[in-house]
Amino acid sequence: MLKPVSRRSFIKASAATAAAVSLTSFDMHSWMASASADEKAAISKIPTTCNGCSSQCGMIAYTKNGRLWKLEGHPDHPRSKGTLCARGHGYATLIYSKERLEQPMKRMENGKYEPISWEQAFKEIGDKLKEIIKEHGPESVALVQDPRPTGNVYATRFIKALGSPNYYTHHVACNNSRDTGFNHTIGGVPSADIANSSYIMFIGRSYGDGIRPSSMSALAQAKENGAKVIIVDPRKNNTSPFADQWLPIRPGTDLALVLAMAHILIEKDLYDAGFIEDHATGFEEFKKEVKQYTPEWAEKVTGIDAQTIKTIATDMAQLKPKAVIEQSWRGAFGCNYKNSTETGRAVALFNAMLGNIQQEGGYIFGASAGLGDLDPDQFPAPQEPDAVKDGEEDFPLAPRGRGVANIVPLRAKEGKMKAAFYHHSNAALGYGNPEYYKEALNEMDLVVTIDVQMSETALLSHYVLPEPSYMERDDAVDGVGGGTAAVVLRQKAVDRVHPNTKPADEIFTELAKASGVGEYFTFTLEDYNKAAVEPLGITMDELREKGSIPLEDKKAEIGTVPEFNTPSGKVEFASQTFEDAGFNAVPTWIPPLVEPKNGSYRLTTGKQAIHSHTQTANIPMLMQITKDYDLERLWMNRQEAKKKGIQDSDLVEVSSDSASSTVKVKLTDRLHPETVYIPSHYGITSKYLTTAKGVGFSYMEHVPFHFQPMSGCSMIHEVIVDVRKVDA
Amino acid sequence: MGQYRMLVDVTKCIGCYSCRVACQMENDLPPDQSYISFCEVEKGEYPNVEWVMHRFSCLHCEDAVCEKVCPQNAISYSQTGAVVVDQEQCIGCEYCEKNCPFGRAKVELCQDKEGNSVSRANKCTLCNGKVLEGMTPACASTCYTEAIVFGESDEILQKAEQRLAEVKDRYPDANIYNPEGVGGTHTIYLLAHKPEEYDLESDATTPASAIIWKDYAQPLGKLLLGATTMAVIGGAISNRLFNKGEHHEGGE
Amino acid sequence: MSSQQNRRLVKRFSKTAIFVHWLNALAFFMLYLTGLPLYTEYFHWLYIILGSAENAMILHRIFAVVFMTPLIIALIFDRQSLVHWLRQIFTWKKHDFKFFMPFAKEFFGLHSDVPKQDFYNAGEKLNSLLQLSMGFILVISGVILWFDQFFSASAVQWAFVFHNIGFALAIAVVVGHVYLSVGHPNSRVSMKGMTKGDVPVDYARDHHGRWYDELKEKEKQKNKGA
Amino acid sequence: MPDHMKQRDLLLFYAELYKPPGDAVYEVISHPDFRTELEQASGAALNDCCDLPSLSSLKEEFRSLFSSSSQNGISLIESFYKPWTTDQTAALPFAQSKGMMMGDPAWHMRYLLEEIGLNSSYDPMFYPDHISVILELAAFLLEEQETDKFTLLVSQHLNWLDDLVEAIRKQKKDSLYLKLTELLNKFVNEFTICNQSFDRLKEDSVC
Repeated sequence: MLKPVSRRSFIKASAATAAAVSLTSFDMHSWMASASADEKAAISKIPTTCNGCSSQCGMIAYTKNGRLWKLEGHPDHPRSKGTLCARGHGYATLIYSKERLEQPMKRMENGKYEPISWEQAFKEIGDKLKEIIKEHGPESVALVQDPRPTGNVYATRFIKALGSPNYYTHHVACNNSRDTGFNHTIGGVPSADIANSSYIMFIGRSYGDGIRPSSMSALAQAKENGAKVIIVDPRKNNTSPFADQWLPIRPGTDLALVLAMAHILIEKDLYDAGFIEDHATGFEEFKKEVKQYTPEWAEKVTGIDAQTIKTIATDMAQLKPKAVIEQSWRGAFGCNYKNSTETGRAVALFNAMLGNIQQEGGYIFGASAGLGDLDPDQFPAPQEPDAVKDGEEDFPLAPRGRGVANIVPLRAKEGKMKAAFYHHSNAALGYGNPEYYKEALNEMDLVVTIDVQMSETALLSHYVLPEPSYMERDDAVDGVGGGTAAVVLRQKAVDRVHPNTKPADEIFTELAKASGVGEYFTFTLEDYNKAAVEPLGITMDELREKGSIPLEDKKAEIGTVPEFNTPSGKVEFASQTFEDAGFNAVPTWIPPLVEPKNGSYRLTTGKQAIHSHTQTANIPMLMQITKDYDLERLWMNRQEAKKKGIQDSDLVEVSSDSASSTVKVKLTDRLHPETVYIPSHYGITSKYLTTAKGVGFSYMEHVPFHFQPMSGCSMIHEVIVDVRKVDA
Repeated sequence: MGQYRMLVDVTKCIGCYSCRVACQMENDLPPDQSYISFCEVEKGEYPNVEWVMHRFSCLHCEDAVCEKVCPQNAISYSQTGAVVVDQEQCIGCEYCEKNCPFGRAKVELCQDKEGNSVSRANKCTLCNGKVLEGMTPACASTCYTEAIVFGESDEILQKAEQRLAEVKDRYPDANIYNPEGVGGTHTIYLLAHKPEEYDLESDATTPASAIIWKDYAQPLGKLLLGATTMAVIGGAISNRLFNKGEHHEGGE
Repeated sequence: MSSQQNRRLVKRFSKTAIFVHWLNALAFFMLYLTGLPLYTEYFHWLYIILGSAENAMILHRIFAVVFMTPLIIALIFDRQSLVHWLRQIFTWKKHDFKFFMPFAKEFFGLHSDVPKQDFYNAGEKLNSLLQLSMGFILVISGVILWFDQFFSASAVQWAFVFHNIGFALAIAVVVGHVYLSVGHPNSRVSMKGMTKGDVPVDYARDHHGRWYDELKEKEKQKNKGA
Repeated sequence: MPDHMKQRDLLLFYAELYKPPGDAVYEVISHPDFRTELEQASGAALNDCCDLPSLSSLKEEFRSLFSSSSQNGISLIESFYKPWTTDQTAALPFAQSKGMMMGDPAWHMRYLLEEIGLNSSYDPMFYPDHISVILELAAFLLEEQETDKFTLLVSQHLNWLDDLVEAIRKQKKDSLYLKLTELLNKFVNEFTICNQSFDRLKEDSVC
């Protein structure tokens, strides 16, 4: 009988009557016509922030009748300055994508995922976590994320509350090497004042590929002012229209170039001796070391002729302090080579020799926003765990806060790491060898992924917890440091499309409760936000209205050299810390880990302007650009290809010790003959992401699971591959 | 309202595709349709190679062939200088697509008001509506390198000349692409190389065929049609008058 | 001639020839109707009759195919008539050229003397020739326009011109042709030839004198033989 | 029982059918008179296809067909099957794309529910244009004897069942869900208005 289910379980009809709605309104077409004609009344303007990449530019979302209508760059945000890149426009379409996580899921015995309720998810995860901690201690639990404002607050607090020190970030596959180098020499990572500089050298960094609108317009401005721009890159990247000169360096030898340039400054007495005198230590040791790194030596190593090196170094010295080697991100020395940390040190020190620190057109340590925090009396914070973060003993130089995230799978394989949380992180495809990750994560007792889509990491997890997209949630207040610091807010622009998703603040609060540490999570996101803006003299209402507020009283002081955040308080040309860790006190030439032999190539990778990591790959309008212009192709030097009988757009097999991939090839004269280049956003394997799946391959498949000795980075360019034509 | 122009300075383009996406946003285009296309030009051999990205959209000719050949009068000149398609008049006959000397007018599947898929001419509008409201076209306003700039006609021409002088050192073949043969265009290009490198004809003109067709053949044809019809009518009338009652057994 | 003879009929066109003619005519008019609004905006109202511009364009293509079939049908089923027709229309003699001046007078209802004509009179010959050549131009340019992806841009652009010219000339000729066969009192009889296939002997004698002579000659031969 | 109440029960049965199966719905399906009642209420015949599965295999079938946790999960949400919006002013590139969430249908449904005063009980599957919500609203309209509104709702918000049937057929030809959805589609088609305009409805409601 049909009777027993004659009840409405979704909608409750008490006091409801259909007579309240006219027949005309029931007609979708006429209702639509009137609802969309009513333009002005229904449009709201909501300032928020993008999540298309880590820059998180400010933007203004216009919504009409509760749905997204259009987007603009936020004029007051220091990174967007009124414009958005392709990702900024395109990534927002994620809101309405069907291929998102809609509900909590659990992996069953048969490997399939079954939807479960939040209650069940929290309870089971909490119980399991308590059991693991009881048995193996809190050090067997880790949390990894690509940090975003809410995660910065909640995830760090959560793992600390559990008693575990094991908090890690994605920087292991981003800029940990550079930061390791910079931190121990000049005590942090400043930003180059590009707009005012007269001579700019980019090493591996490409403003035209890894886009931040404000950086690109600063470079355009510098060019307008007549600045000279040099790009050092095995690939003539997309910044090249704004460059005067391209130095096609042999990949992995940037360190030799910078050392030789330092050699020239010393030999010709061109460095800023006054600055060194006042603000540096260990310069004599450095001088001694650098003596051997002649331009002629560097020519042999880098392939760049000695005269060019001499000219550039001399020119830069002449224009100092308005000359700068840009600090880069992942680029050539973020995480790419065995010598990346040393390159980072050398770059920082070369800039110090130009005396450009805190000078216009040089390196500027920005002001920070100085956000407030929760009142510890009202909301007690968890104690710092006693144990040392796993990996810190192995890599004592690596940035402490960020850690070495690839320790987690290593320890999992050793049986020491039992549980891991991955929040807004596709570590299994982005941080290290995916095969290794797969084996390692399968060893663990509990893997939980919190994300918006079924990433490769989610597919290795026991539990997958869905977040609403960044357009559908409020995040924690964030500070943006820089010339003028700013306070910014990501806020909900549209209602949650998938009703059964929860934002990270709620997820971590509930997880904490379920794991028995709920006492540290008695506050709400709104409580935190109020506390964060409190010392700034700004109210949340104001911030909500403006979205991004520059803090005029928090400007970088230009012209005064600060005390450096190093043990000596000075620029350390020789570092005791390095020596203590078992390395050379002064930067020394270290050759790359592997070298291509005749006919084999170094596999290099880098960004494209339309994608960010693997997260934007499934956005149809962004992926369509890739498809229209075959952007997933492998770049190969034209002459090299000729030798192998490979023609443009031929299908080639790329094989390394770790993997073999098939992809179309793009022949170009813009690439060093010793390398092949693959854009870094492709090779999605998750069947849940149908737009992205099967387009191109992931360079990570070829990268062995290994650690850069100083910073623990993934050394993603230390891969040699063979390339061979395959018949279609 | 003054006449406007857009300058695309290809020497400043980094190929970030922001203009394409911003344009799709502005014009409600689905992911696989774009008013803007791109081509890369590499000149020289490693390591002495120049790379230029060429971003290409409708040129908005002063004498637009598409406007000339459209049988529906669906294409018209806006007071801003843009050549715009009225998609409600358009029937998707592809006359514009097949006669555009730049291959820019395209007929694609679009959605009409009822949501049905229909073939319609679909091309850059130079953001006509936005410009009429005093705003800048979407592509120009999102371009952070100022490779795309928009403004009063004369200012833009001046700007182009100035930029040309600046880039001549680096690109000796640089030129302003603003073909006379179509009366000049409202999107002009500062090209780094000869137009042929970007698949453009340096002397692009209104095709002679279109002139013969629209200025001679068709008016004459209409005349002929009129003349024969008149002759027939005249014949019928004169037969009535002169041939009345004459039973024509024997004939001539 | 006796009055008996007058009422006698003589066969002029085969069944196939008639079918082919009308099929061609139908296709021509449908192509005309569906193409006209693209030719001149005064006929945009035709879209309403045809349902939509899209329908017009689809129908135009369908009838384009129909337009091309008559030749094939004739070739297969009635090669004799086809060859006869072709041979006739390409044969031009003095009497053919002398046809036009008097014809023009007659066209407007005046009396005049037209020289004896063949099976096809010079007017019909000219009509056929024009139709045949315009047909060729229309078909070739039409194919180029339809399958433009296989042709160069300029070929396609010139195809527009030729399609346009072909259209104008063809229709001008057709208007006259139709009038003469349907509207003009003196030649209305010829219509029978294209419907029933037979024409009165008188008509043959008056309008196609040379053919009539031929027929008589044949008859004589036959009679002699018998 | 009057016809419209039978139809109401039919719609409510279907509303339950498109939620993860439980005892109640299984009890209905497994009842010996189920088929007769169903056919009677819907005024159409059920295609033969398959045996009654056990409750656990029905659950598994539902999961593999409709759950978002399954790789090719079939959407039960109307917006997915229609262009996102017909609002000509929407300045979004995907405005006319299909396969997106929270499209015009969802927007309209949300409006209707709010205006009528039908509160949504919080439910993980509560998408305003989820098939079950549409069916429940349709049942409510029958209860209220709002025939015109019922006809409009059914003809405009359930006119995507052809696509749903196709999607199920593609994945599992011998599914009970296919058979039952086909029947629902037949029932819905009875109410489909040719021209989707409301003015037409006033002239002749069904064609």
